[in-house]
Amino acid sequence: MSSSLIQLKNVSMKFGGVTALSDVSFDVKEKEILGLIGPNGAGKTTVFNVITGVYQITSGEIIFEGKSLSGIKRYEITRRGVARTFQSIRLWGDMTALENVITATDTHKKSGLVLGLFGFPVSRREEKRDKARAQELLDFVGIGEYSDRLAKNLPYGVQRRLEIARAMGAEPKLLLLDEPAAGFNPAEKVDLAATIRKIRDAGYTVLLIEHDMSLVMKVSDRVVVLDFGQKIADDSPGKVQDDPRVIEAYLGVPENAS
Amino acid sequence: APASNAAAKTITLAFQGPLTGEEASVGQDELAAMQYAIKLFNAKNKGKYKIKVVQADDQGDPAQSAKVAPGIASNKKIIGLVGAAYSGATIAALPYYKQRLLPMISPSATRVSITDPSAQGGAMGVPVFHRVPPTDKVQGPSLFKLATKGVSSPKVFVVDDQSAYGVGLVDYMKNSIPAGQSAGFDSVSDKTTDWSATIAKIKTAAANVVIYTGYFPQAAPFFKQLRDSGYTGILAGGDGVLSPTFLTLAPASVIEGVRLTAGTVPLAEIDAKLEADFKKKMGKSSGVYAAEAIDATNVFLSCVAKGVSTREAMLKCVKAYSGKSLTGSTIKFDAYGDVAGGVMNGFEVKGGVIKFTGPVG
Amino acid sequence: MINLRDKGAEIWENQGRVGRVVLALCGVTVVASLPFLGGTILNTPIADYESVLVYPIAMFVLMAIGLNIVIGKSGLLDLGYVAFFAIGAYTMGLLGTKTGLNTWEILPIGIAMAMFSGIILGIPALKLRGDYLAIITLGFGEIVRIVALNLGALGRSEGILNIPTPPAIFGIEYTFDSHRIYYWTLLVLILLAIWMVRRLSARRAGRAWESIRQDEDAAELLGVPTFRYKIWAFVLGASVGGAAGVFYASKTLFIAPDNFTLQISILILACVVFGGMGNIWGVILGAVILGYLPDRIRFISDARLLVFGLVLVIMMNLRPDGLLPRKKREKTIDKKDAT
Amino acid sequence: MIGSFLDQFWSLTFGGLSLGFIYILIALGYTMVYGVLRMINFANSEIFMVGTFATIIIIRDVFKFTQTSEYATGFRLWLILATALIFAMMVSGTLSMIVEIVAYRRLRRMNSGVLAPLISAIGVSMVLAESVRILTDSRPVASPRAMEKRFIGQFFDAGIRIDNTIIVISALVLFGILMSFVNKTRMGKAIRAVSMNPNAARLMGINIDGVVSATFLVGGLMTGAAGFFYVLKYENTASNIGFELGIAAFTAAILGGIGNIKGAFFGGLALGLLETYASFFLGTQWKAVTVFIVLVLVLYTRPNGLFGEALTQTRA
Amino acid sequence: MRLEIQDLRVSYGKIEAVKGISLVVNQGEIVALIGANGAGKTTLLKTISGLLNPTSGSITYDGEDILKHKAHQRVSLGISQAPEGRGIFPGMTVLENLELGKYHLKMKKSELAEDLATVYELFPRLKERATQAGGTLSGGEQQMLAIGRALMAKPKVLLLDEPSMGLAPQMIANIFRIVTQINKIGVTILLVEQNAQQALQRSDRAYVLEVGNITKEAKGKDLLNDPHVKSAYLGTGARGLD
Ligand SMILES: Nc1ncnc2c1ncn2[C@@H]1O[C@H](COP(=O)(O)OP(=O)(O)OP(=O)(O)O)[C@@H](O)[C@H]1O
Ligand SMILES: Nc1ncnc2c1ncn2[C@@H]1O[C@H](COP(=O)(O)OP(=O)(O)OP(=O)(O)O)[C@@H](O)[C@H]1O
Ligand SMILES: [Mg+2]
Ligand SMILES: [Mg+2]
Repeated sequence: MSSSLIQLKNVSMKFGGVTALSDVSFDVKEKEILGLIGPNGAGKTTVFNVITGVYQITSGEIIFEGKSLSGIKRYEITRRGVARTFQSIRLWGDMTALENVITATDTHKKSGLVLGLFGFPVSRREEKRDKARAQELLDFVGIGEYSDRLAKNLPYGVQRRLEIARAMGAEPKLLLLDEPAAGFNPAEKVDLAATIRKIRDAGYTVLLIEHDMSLVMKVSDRVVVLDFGQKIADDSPGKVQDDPRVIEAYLGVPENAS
Repeated sequence: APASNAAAKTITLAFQGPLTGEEASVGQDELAAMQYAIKLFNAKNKGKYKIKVVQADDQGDPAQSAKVAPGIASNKKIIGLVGAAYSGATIAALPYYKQRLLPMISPSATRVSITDPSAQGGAMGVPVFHRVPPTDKVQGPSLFKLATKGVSSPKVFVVDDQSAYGVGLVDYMKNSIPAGQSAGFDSVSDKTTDWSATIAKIKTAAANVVIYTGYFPQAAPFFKQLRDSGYTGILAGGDGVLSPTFLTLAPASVIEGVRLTAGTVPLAEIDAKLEADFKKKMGKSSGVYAAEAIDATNVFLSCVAKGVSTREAMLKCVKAYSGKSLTGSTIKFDAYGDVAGGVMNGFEVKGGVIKFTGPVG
Repeated sequence: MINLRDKGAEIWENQGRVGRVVLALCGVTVVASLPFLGGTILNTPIADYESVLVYPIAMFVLMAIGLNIVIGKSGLLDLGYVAFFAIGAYTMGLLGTKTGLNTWEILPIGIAMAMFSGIILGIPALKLRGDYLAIITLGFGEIVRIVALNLGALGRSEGILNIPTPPAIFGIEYTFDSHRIYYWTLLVLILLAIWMVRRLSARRAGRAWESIRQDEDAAELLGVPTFRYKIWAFVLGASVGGAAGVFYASKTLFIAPDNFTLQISILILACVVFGGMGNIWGVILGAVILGYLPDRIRFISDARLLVFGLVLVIMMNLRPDGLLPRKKREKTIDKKDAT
Repeated sequence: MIGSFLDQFWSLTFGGLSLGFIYILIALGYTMVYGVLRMINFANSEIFMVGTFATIIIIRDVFKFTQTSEYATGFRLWLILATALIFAMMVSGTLSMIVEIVAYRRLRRMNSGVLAPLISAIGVSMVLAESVRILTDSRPVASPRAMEKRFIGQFFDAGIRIDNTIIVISALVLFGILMSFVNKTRMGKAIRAVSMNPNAARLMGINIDGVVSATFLVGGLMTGAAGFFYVLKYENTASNIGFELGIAAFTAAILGGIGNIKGAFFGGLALGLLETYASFFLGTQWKAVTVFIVLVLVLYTRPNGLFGEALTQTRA
Repeated sequence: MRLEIQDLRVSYGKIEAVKGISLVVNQGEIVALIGANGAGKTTLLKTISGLLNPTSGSITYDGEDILKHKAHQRVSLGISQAPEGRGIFPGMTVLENLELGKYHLKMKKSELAEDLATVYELFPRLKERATQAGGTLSGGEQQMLAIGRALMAKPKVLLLDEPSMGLAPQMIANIFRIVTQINKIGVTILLVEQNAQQALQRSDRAYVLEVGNITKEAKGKDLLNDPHVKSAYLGTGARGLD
């Protein structure tokens, strides 16, 4: 196995009386798709929130590329190579789809201000290149045709894909996807599975939260299961699926899984 | 009026002061007084002249003044300007009026520096600026004198309203306060409604004379609150307070005995019939600086009556003017535009009216 | 109502390079020749038409452009913008009367002072959101005025007198009554400001501000250094206000705290929103109209501020996004969210 | 200084308190509207101003008091006060509802964001202030004194005056009524729901227009009451008093945490006292500066004011 | 109690999202509505509940034209919706959110207890979190809250917009059970679902919506075997993923 890109070491997160994560440790290896599953309220989104610096962890440590992420500003974390999507969509509604992506692409560029004011303005050519790249990303997730539409007016499913494209725009090494398939029908999920694989093949590492088991099991290299803020399994999809604890906590007695 | 009179000579004057916005009361009152003077003049001259008044609303604001002034200055028809009401607006306008030699007579801009050759800017009003009221330099010490008159061991507390007018008065008063007679100073925004803190200071200082250098809208509530808190000493104020409206703003018991100074006298005090006539003709009672505004207008009108119809002639005529004010004192401008030998009059509120108590000398 | 903005943008987009240059030159020429139209219907009664062009119109335009960076671009509700204008003006007033420096030398100093105070104010204020920011900035605007009102060195309520006019530059002479010259100079400043804003906001910085305005958390989490951009917006806005202040003081020769009241901040804000927040052309149009209107309607004398207020109410209700709204209704879609 | 401060402490405190209670009532006008629309109602200051004039109309024109009248006593006094209070509240309450219809309603339906209504409210506020200015000949107007300003007791060195006492007690009562109205009735909940998610609120069966109107009404009633108390205490008004007091009350609302009724209460009290003490200690001219600095410090440590709840509790 | 929609058209500005739809939901039925992203399902539900106004067409409920009623009045008629995006009141506690579900019924607190108990029984997590702010709930918890809140309203017709979205597998099964259950006690249900498999199985009838038009109407179970539906909405059988 290749080395780990990010490691969570004994991470705990408490909100007043609620313990959202308790002593969670796992890592994500480079170029891997790691599925993160668990019942509602198990702490999955919280994992994303602590990685991206939305919350400061109560205890433990998060290490990204060998360096701790604690105390680092949120935008800096993104610049180091972590980008996410949001479970409840948070696009910039009054920007077009394309602009949503370009804005994230700017992340790694020199500040537009200093350059723009005192040096050359971002050159037309560079701007063109950024645009082309953003368009590529939209095409990549299959919503190229919507590039000129305002994000807020897009159908739900398109917005979800746009969230992915925007996160990819930030050129992360680690891409955090929070329920990207919510609101998709099974046929669309098949598409999405292919897209996620494509993303990995393009060199990204993916941490994927998803409730659709067939999707998770299909695309993940490995699956971590949380329950009540604790890790209860960390194994290959096949093994996890058969783990009685996981079945009990999460999957339930398999309904006629047609 | 005989509209038929085709031979009526049209003369255009201007008024500059705040006519809208927060400060409008001062300007509106002066404008009414000016128009009243014109009415009287017309009545006397039976349609020989048609006097027009251009209203230059500066909202009491120098910035507004600076854009109105060039317009007024370049309007050749205007041969005299009553105003500006405020010193700040006057200063902002002066460069334009000087350049076009528009004679101005202000009823209420009392800032010393405008006519003081030793001030920063060196009598910047010369040659166009004139004013009827005595300056802060005269009024400051007089006000102090009047306020402490007959008080055996005065302890004077002075409150200004942070306006150029109020602060100016205090500045010129300060030098004339004998050692040991000062109980303290306070500087209070002219938007103040609650005076508890100032009153507490006055009480702490055990003052027995309180002078307010500001305008009547604030003076009334201030005095009221001060009296209601149990203060029994003397209350005094300058010409900014000397308005008939002042009397309507506080219970008679509160303002009984308030001492005031001014270059002129309220219309009602000059002649109750005059005030009644004013009210009849203008639809409202006269305001602060009414007498000054009438005097200022009269200077222009008397020149008009002498046949003046250009700015040059008007300026000459104003400079040479010598006549009686409403109160009977002499109006004659010195080289800097001040009324020569301007005296301050003293007043006291007695039985709900402002009574003239003689010049403060 | 026809969508002026889109019409304009369409015409612009359909032009080639040459066409655009020609269009721009024509526009500038028309605007620059405004002072010659004093004899027409445009004339303002009582107030001097050319002075009105300088102040309030051009001055408001400049300030509105500055405030638009703060509020229109990055969504920070600043109710104390007049503070920067005041700081620029007082810098000019003090240095102009106390040192031998002239207007052109003081201009960068005034701008720097305004920017510096922008940082000082921004650091505590920009941690706050929405209306909390509004009240802090409003307070700041008042503080600047109150300090000027109470500090002897700043002339207190009497203000500062005899501020020098700018010395001749490129053979152009400035006297206090050469309104046209001032107008044209301001025009140059305005063009510079437009150029700066467009250069900055067309691309990266513009998008960053936009994203902050719409969802600050999401922006931060996608790598936008939000605090830094907000400070930048504040400081840039301040710089424009400061420049306006310096030039203003050097024009009126006399400044006093009364020139820098909260009402000015509110008026400039009204210009921005009235014209079309976020769209520089809209903002300019708003400032022109709201600067011009009170003087154009002087003939109604007593009621002119009342009418002014009515115009604000009616126009905002008819065109809530302003006269020339921020760009983009989508090409085919009107925004009318039926909700 | 300290010594004299202690001497004057209680009278300063009483002055500050009754001013504070007036702030509270105006601040409630801001806070109610803010609570439901998340908007600063810039016209509230003029609603207050109109309330002061309504009061004076009752005392001066209906009960025919003049500056030289005898003070009223007994039942007649209470009748006058009650009439004036109710009239002022009704006038301001009605005006407030009209303001909502004129300045806000259409814009709210169009989802226009917060700035357009802000400017439209500023416009309404100019219209109101200028209309009243023209109607009053640009002059201040005083209320004749209907009630003798007696001292009804002594607290340490400071006299307790009847008008201050009336203000504090009635403002407390009004506040109590408002609190229970907002907390105990469905209205309070509806207000919060509308402010957080108008569309979801409609799905709960909440009539948004009704709720918004009601909050403007209630805010206007409180602001009108403030107008009455203001006249009772200061006996003066003018077309331009709204601005300054409005800013102060709005600052109070922010200080306490805007949108929060308790916040308006403590913010108003804190501001009334702070202004009074600071004026005494540092000089009246630095009052506003002190208030500003305290405000910055409070907001720096508590970004949502003393009692404010975090407005955005949605998570990333 | 019959909800009848005739020739309904709804637009956003110039874009028409619903292009002349007619459908019927009979008393006591579960009717499913399936369709790809952007087909107009949410738009249709919002129009029924009154959040959007149609450009033309009619909606009658019990024979009465409900278009003349505003959104909040329709709630009193018995139409309740668990909206897409959940519509939680973020600053209110879970309990307050639930109480608001009963806003239109003008009930006393004590009268809430019974229904509250029912909802808590269906979603024990909500009971645990009764005092947590709605906005801090996890996605799935919010979804439970939205459904719970709609149930509190004791609707006669319940409009569910993708109720299974964001829920864990176990919970999804739970939700569909609940749907059947409340239908049994007489609540009519119009169900929008991407989880077509489940939705079709549970529904009496179903409509297929494509770009603003209804393209099919049939018994739920029949549609499960429809080749077009199979390929478009069932992903040629979920097995295709394995
Ligand atoms: N800010 C907060 N305050 C209090 N509790 C919180 C907060 N954020 C999260 N929680 C709680 O922590 C728990 C974990 O939440 P999280 O969002 O991580 O769940 P999740 O695994 O993503 O669930 P879902 O699948 O439903 O999205 C939940 O019970 C939630 O209510
Ligand atoms: N506010 C809006 N403005 C403009 N267009 C909109 C708006 N909301 C939706 N649309 C458009 O209307 C069409 C129907 O959208 P709707 O949300 O009803 O679809 P849906 O069937 O619910 O899709 P999903 O399964 O993704 O939720 C889409 O093309 C969408 O882009
Ligand atoms: Mg989650
Ligand atoms: Mg939908």
